[in-house]
Amino acid sequence: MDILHNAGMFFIILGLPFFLSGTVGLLRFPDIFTRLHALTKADNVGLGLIIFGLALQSDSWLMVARLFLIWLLVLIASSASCHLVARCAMQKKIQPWSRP
Amino acid sequence: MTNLLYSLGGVLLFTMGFFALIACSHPLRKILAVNVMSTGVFLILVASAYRPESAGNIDPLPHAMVLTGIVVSVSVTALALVLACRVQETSNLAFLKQQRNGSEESGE
Amino acid sequence: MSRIYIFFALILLAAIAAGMVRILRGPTAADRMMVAQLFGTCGVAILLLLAKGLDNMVLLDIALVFSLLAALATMTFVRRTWQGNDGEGADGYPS
Amino acid sequence: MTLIMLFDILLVATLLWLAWRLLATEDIFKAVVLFISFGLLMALAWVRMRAPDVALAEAALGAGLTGPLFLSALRRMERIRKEERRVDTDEDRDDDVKAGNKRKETI
Repeated sequence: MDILHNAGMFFIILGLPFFLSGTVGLLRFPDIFTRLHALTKADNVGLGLIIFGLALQSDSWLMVARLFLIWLLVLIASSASCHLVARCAMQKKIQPWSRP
Repeated sequence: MTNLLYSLGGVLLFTMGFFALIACSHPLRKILAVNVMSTGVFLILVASAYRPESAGNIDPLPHAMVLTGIVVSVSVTALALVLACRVQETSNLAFLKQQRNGSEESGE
Repeated sequence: MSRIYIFFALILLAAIAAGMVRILRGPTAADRMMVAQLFGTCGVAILLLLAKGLDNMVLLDIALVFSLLAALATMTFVRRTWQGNDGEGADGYPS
Repeated sequence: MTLIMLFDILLVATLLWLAWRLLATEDIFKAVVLFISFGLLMALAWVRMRAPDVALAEAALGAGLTGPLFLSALRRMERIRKEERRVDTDEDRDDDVKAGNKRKETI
């Protein structure tokens, strides 16, 4: 039990830098596609790590199922909206950033 | 203490919304301002019912009122948005008619 | 021991507060809308950590609703506001 | 105790800053996006006030329904304004006004 608790805490702490780097990427990256990339991928990996850590610490299987259901829903929703925004940006002929 | 903090936040939200309702002219901004005002009132109501974890259960009556208020404010917002669109459409036509009449008169 | 979860939630709230600068600065409309998506993901994480920290498992259901509805706002934006506005304004500004 | 207090203070400060920006910016679309973010943060505030039922309603209705409503209304108003501009620049203004009258009657 104690080992599981510590492992869960390790995964939660591992997940936090992904969220912070997602925010930093949103603020620092130069154009819409790179920002979308930073936001969607980094945040979902961070959320997955936090959910994995919390699932290791939870005491019932029902809780684990609910946690992973939340992660699945977030993955589907954010990938769908990311794809929509990126495709629409391509249709609007927004030029991707390239190194000057 | 938490109580007081959120009540103060609610009062400030209400004040800001009220000021913007008077000061701004765009109809959508007015609807946003009314929404912010209603959120401030809800915050004051719920904060008045708050008790810390150790003090036992919370009075559920303000929560029920706020729940009803949120639903009502959403429907009122929808009605106000439709009315704002209609007002702009109608005033747009009136503006065009007036402009046409004005240009004809000046043309003559 | 539950204080550390609230500390993590505080860090995530600070990340949200920092991300809001992009709403004010973002050049296109989609940049502003992406911040709402960031709010969705970070809000889910904050709710999960608070559910553990405050020991209130009802918050998991709110996290479920959060994850669904932040995406709904983004999709409505893309389909109704950004797309097909007669080709005027390639940057997506509702000018 | 102090940590959760810090959380509350940061949450209320962010809410107030968000409300100020959304009522003071020039661009109305920016205000709508700020309003969606405001609704999502408001749900967190309800959670902190120990009202999860209100938080559920706020997340579903306040952020999920009101935001798309505002976006749709914004687009409709933009379209009306664009028509006005097009009519404004057109030479044969009478036809468009007639079309506008006909549309008004059908509505």
